[in-house]
Amino acid sequence: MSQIVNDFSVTVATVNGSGSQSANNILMRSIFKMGVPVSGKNLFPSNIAGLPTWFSIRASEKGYVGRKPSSDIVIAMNRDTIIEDFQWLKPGGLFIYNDGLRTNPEEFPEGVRTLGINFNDLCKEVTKSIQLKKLLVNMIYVGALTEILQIPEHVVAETIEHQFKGKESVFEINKKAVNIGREYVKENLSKEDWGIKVEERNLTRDKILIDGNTSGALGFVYAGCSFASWYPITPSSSLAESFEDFCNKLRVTSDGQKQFSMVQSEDELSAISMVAGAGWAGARAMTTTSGPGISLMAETIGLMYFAEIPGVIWDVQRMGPSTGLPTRTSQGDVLAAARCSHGDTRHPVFFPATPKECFDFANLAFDLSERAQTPVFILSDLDLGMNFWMSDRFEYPKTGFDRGKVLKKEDLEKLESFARYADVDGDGIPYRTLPGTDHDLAAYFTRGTGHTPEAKYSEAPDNYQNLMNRLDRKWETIKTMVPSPEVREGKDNKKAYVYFGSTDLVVEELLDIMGEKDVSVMRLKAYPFHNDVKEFIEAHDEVVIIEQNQHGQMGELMRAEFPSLARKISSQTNCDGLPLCPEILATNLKNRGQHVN
Amino acid sequence: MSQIVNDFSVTVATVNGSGSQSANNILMRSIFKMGVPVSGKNLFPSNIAGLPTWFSIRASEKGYVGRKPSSDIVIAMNRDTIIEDFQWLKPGGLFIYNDGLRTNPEEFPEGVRTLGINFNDLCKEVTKSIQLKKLLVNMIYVGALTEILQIPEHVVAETIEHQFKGKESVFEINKKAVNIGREYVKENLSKEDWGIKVEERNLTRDKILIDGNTSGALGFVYAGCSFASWYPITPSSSLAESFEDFCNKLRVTSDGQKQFSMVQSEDELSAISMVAGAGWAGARAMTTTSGPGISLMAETIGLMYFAEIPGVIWDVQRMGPSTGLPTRTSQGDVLAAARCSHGDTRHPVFFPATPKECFDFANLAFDLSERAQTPVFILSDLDLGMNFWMSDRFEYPKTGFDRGKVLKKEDLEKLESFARYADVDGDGIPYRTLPGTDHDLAAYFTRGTGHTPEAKYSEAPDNYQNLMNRLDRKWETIKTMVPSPEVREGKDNKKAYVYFGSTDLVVEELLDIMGEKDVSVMRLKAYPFHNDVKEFIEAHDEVVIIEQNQHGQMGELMRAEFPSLARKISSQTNCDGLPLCPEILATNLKNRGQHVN
Amino acid sequence: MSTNALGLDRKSYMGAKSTLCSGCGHDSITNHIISALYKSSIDPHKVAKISGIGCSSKTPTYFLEKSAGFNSLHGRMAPLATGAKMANRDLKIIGISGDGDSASIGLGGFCHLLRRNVPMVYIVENNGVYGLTKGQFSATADEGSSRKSGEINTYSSIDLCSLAIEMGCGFVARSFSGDAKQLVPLVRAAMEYEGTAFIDVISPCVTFANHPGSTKSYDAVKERKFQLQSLGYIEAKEEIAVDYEGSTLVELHDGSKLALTKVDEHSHDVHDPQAAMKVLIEAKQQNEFATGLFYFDKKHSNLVQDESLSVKPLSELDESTLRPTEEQLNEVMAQFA
Amino acid sequence: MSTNALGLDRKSYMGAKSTLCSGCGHDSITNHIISALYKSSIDPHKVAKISGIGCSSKTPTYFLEKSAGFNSLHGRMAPLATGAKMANRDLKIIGISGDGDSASIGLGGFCHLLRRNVPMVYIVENNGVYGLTKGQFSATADEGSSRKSGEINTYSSIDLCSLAIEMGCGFVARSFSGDAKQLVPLVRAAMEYEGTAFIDVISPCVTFANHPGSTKSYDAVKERKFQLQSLGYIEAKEEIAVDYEGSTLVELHDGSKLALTKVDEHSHDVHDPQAAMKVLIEAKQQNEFATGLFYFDKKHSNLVQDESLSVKPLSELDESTLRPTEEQLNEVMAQFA
Ligand SMILES: Cc1ncc(C[n+]2csc(CCOP(=O)(O)OP(=O)(O)O)c2C)c(N)n1
Ligand SMILES: Cc1ncc(C[n+]2csc(CCOP(=O)(O)OP(=O)(O)O)c2C)c(N)n1
Ligand code: SF4
Ligand code: SF4
Ligand SMILES: [Mg+2]
Ligand SMILES: [Mg+2]
Repeated sequence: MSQIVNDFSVTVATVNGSGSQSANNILMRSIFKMGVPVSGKNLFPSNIAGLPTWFSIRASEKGYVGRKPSSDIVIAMNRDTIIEDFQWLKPGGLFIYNDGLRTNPEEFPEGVRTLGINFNDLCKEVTKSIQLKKLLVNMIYVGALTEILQIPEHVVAETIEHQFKGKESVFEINKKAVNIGREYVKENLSKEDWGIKVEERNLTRDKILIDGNTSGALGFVYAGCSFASWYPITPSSSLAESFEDFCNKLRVTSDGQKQFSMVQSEDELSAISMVAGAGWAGARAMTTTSGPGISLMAETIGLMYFAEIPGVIWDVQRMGPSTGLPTRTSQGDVLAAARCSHGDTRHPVFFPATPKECFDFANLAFDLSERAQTPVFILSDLDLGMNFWMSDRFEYPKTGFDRGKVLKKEDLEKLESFARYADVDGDGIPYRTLPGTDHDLAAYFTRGTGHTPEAKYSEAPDNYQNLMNRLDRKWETIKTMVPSPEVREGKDNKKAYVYFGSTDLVVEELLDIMGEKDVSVMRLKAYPFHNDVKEFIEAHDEVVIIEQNQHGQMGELMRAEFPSLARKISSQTNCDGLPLCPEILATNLKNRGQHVN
Repeated sequence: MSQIVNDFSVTVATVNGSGSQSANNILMRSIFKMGVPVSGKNLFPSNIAGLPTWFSIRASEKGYVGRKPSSDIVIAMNRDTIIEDFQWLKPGGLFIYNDGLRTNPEEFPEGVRTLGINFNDLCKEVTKSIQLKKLLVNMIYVGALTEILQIPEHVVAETIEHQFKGKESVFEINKKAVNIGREYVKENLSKEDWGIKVEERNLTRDKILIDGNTSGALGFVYAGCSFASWYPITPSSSLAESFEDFCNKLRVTSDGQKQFSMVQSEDELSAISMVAGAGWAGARAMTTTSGPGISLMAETIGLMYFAEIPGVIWDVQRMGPSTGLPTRTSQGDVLAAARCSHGDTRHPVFFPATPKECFDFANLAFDLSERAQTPVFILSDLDLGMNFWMSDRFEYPKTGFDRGKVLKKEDLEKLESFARYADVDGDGIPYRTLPGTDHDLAAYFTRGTGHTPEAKYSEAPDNYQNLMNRLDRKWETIKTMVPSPEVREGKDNKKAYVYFGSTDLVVEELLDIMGEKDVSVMRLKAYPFHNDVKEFIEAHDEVVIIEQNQHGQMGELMRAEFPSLARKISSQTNCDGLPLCPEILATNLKNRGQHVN
Repeated sequence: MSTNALGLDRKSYMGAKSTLCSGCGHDSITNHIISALYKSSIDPHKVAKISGIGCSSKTPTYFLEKSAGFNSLHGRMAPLATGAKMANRDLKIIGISGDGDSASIGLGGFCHLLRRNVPMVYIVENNGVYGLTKGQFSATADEGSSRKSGEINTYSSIDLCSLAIEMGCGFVARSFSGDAKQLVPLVRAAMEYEGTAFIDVISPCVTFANHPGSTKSYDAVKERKFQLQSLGYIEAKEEIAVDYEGSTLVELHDGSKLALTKVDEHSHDVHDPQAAMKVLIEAKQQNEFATGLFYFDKKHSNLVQDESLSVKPLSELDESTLRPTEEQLNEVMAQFA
Repeated sequence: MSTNALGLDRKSYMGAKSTLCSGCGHDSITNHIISALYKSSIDPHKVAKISGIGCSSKTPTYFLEKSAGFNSLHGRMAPLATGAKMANRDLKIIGISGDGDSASIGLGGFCHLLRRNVPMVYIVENNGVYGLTKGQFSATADEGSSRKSGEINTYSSIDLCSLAIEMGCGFVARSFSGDAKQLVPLVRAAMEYEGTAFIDVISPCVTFANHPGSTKSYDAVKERKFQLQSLGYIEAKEEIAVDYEGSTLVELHDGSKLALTKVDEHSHDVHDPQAAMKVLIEAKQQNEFATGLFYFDKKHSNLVQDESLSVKPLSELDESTLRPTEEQLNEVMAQFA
């Protein structure tokens, strides 16, 4: 068979709680260290231990990172799914299985290249500790695979040392396990059968391998976020937890004072209410959550909108409705975020597409939130947030914080009066003071009820209508402040694709597959829509929005916003919980009839 | 001056907590008893006592009930607002004020006909009790007014007896107060100054005078609702409370067993969760609330959608966002209801327009909710819910309950298997069993997570996509089950007005004022949109939706749903908390530029 | 094959295979619930299992396959169960929750359900952590205890039993997932109590809270646990064995009894809320787990009684009962004419 | 015109005109808060008033016009105040809530704030009803008490003071809106307490709960109320008057003291939670209102301390502090390379 170089995927089928994560990381990072672009996806169940989990690693010189429908190599470590796991294998692929699991090769499909390895037996050579065995068994398949892929021993060794930095004691035993795996393959698999290899390249220099949640967490640190309250929920918990970790490293004074505060709240209602309190009092405050949390936060988010309090809500989307699939990805909270709460509310929403944007948007979101004095959402998703992506290194922010229109004591001293909700500048955005400001003019009364420009309670009809109109004026201002879309004009104006968020990660490959590299595409970065969005749609005859939800939520927002263009706008949706697969998406787009959603 | 007959409005300016409500009722009902259509609106503050309140009564032979920008007679009982209250008076109108309040007539605007009455002095003739005086003072203005309007004494007397039925002891004292008012007017106001009168007609026979909340409550009783859980919130509390009152009269067995259950919950999250529990267990269950409650219920409503549990949520809308104006009307929860919760959820919504529809829709909503196994919203508003409207008498429901696809023990005995979420009939609606069903096939496991047709937990992608697609199929079925819109085709296809809910109460007058009686109009009764809605829009060039909210929420839903028609659809919004005023609305519609919302 | 009074074998009370971590305390509780219901010959068709969200809340799938079940929302078991019970008063409701589910997000619902005294069994499978989201502290984690990561809990912990007494609950007990002898009779008694019967079951999370710093690990529980009474369940028809001489007998609604036999020096009056509180406060101060029945109050009226609820379940009332007559409608109409 | 140590007159501590019913207990509490803060010479600029929704929650508009205020959402005062305090630890937070606001919809937030011991004053203006929505029962309505309409409350009532002790609160008191002598020193002491100081103030609703069936009417309170101690507040610099000989002195953070002088036969150790609970349970059993300071615990660490929070308020930290350096970013990047 022909040799595949730097373009393949491997799936490891195992059970969760088996400690395979660090082995998979080492595998992935070893490829990365070879200078070859790589990405990793974990498909895991919503429980803690013992159920099937699949980790897929894709290496691609072109930098493609989309999910592959099948893999070149499958490593089957889970007895319960071993037959089912053949479905992950590409025709002609190699199926490595743990034959220490009382498997019966006679049940295997015919004509498939298989390699049984008795990992359990091999592991006995490495250690006697049952605890350690459970972990090291995984390092043996790392060895087997890196041997097949012809990744030099020293690269794997370096990766191990990187991975276990600070735990020098485990270096040797891990290396030993790897080598046992390598030896086994050398002895038991004929070279011709390998077929796939990693060749050194120079494509990962200055890149990092990171997940979106860690990136967002770091972004919040550099965005000056100093207060966070959160309630644990998959797949967002790791964002909050790594924010705390980063702060503990980067935001503690030498005498131990923490320049941040983090409260694990009793529920999401309290989490967002603490954020509102902290934002009101002048801290950059955020919360992390997922769909169910957004539903629970709706009332307080409405208050923040109406009382004009900044705060950022990071939603790592998972499959809805309801509890849905906590460990599956989705873009199903677009409407829930943009229209969160009753009455006439609407909110800016950012759609980061890459780890780098996770980092950058944390900062942009706070700038917008404090400038516009309104809650701002960031919608990531499980795929972007919890999986591993190659990314450019994050850049140190070029601009300082925009803390918006805050009047300090010194400012008040120059004023004769202060009206909290007056539209002094005509942009719909009023000035605010912070509680604790040492000046008689500073104090005002915040409320979620009708209020005059002077922040007094009022039921007067004109006053209310004026207030609502000013908030609309502010909305118009916000449109000028959100990032413009990323546009690539195609060869003609007939068709265009629009997408947002993590879908970006598959678009290049998608267009390649479809042979439509010259079609116009636009990536939305934020809602409300920048004026360029409208212009782009105006310029094209038909616009298809690629969405990872059921009802074409972005399409709904767009049609509502652009009535005269609505007939052009439809959505191609996908709602099965899996990260988008470019091949499948391409087929769906081709087969697309008049199904307008 | 010319004589006005049966077409006028009166505004009583007072403070809340002053007990004027029953006086105003008697005034209103006396006109009604004269056979003249009448309506009453209370404009009250969000506190309990001591702040300005205005009650306006409108009599109209044409049956017009919209808010008038000004009144023919103003009765000013509130010292604090007496000057301001002149603004309620029509040019040429009569201003009656309490001159026992240390008012200074020199501050009054010039050229206005005024009549000072020292109500406090007059009241001394009626009673010595301070408590009673506070109430009876109001009966004196009833006397004054009924005299001016030439409503015969016996009519007022009968109304008093109707009002205080069961409290015979207070008949006489009230009548006495009324007569003192009548006498005073006779002696102090020259006949020529009266100018306005009520003449007997036959236009209220078979009609009732009722508010929407009471009507909805009665509707729920006749709809067989047997469980309600609610958390008090203006303006919905009276619906829950009168439901309980009616049940205590109509649903208690002779030995005192209550055939209903009513739990005042600790918050809205619990209220809707109790409804979900009761709906799951097989009762017709409902909750009443207003905007903030909808926000708080979002998570459970998503669960009900996804786990397919019936239940009805009655939202008496008030001004949002946030706490907004608790005592002002709005249609601002259209989107919050239709798209309540995260993930891809959507819900049927009814828009009752009259007290009669409040009664009827309670029943329709339960039929739909149980048939489709999904939560259903009813969106009333403060104007419809708490103000007094003339209505046709409610008709006894012609059809029995539709309890939907419920399999009982007997049904199960004929089956070999039961799959809770299987689409047996192809309409997207599965069969359910109730907990407690005495059969081995009956039990299934309900959850808000991904599930197979057999109600087992599943993360399988195909299964999830199939489930979402079935729910969409169900949505299509629902479209065939909602009431069709009320359509009146106009003379041409150029322009059409669309409206919903309590706006209906002003449309006839609006068209009259605009001279557009022959324009096409369509009243929406429910979401999702019935197919006739689409046809109507297709048939017209321009469609203006009249909405009592800020962002044109119904327009948003419609443009999202009908992309090819979206460019025709725009909204004329009003968002100041007051009930619609046909005059003002007419002007706004005429002045309407290209403002597309 | 042995069967119970209904002719059902123990298997009829089992459910799907557990997907919890092996060794999880919750699985033991599942087992004891199965034993209790089997022994008490409870008709599975009449039971409804309701839970919130969490590892603990998953367990209703693992027992009583023949009963209706509802794995609802995080923190909403209590109101959901309230609605279900009022809709069908004949249902025997077993509510299963976790410490996160009941003491954090569901605290309001928990307290208010107890105030109303909704007839049902309410079990919290208490491990001091959020198992399903990977081991963060819950509100029942003891002050000063630590997470696997080393982080120390500085907040006051919530004692669900003293809180339950505070809220007027009339059946308040604590047990341990590993103690079948204690838990099985408690569950059996709870099933016959005419109000909310609350049982807080310490249930170690082997994955996230079984380390030395945890006060709810198997080792910690073994070390710190003591029994207030040894428990025996006496069925209504059963004669009272001589063994129970000197024991306190707590009588339940169906005539069955829970026999409380003195252990060591412990003897508090289970009918005295103040005495129960004292036991709880002292155990806490001495860093011990008191287990057993803390408080029992038979006379307390429950929500079904308070509401004079129809004897026939609301869910079984049909149109002829639920919809008043046309005549009655006309009478109402007349009032508004 | 007399002024306090800051040179401010009493008027400087007042607010807008009340819009509550005349005679409402809440207005009296407003007055006592004004007195307390005036007497204690608290700088209004440093105070933040935070409330939920209800008649009670409206009152922050009626005092301390020069302080920032926030009439937030029904039941969310607690978390909002937590966030505000952590963002600016220099703020002296006065939280005002109602019994509906804290014992019903906000119960979870109330309990968890106490567990965390957020430094602030937490006052519940307790009338046993939802005033603003027209008099429905709240969760603090006593079992057996009735509404104006005659309806009887059958649910157990929540005693916020014993609940507060249960939740680990270290300053727990109850008073009556009409009792300036007791409430003013309590509020002054609360302002100097380094943790959550909770005061439950019985505050009759004249419009909906001042009838004979109510147990929180002016008459009922007058009849049933008793004082555990008579209270005096001694400023830090003040010498301790001879009157206080024999009184218990509770020392506050700034060195000021609350003097507790025995009234009648009452004497419980305010430092003993069990003794405090006993007082509360007994008063409840005897259908009396005990008022005074129930429990005081000075040593308890608070949330600000637990978190080792920056001495400079977070809200005052600027970019140079909040944004780590480029070099640090590069170091982090290297870990992911
Ligand atoms: C509204 C909402 N918030 C958060 C979550 C995430 N979540 C799932 S289980 C859980 C905690 C479970 O803890 P506990 O009740 O103690 O159960 P255990 O797993 O420890 O048995 C959380 C926070 C959720 N499902 N829903
Ligand atoms: C989410 C929400 N639900 C309901 C309401 C309606 N509401 C306003 S105040 C109130 C109760 C207030 O009771 P309490 O806190 O005791 O204050 P009081 O008026 O008695 O002083 C309620 C239910 C609301 N504003 N928000
Ligand atoms: S994580 Fe803990 S609570 Fe959850 S199943 Fe595993 S051991 Fe049990
Ligand atoms: S209704 Fe009651 S609580 Fe509200 S202001 Fe009036 S007296 Fe006070
Ligand atoms: Mg737990
Ligand atoms: Mg109250």
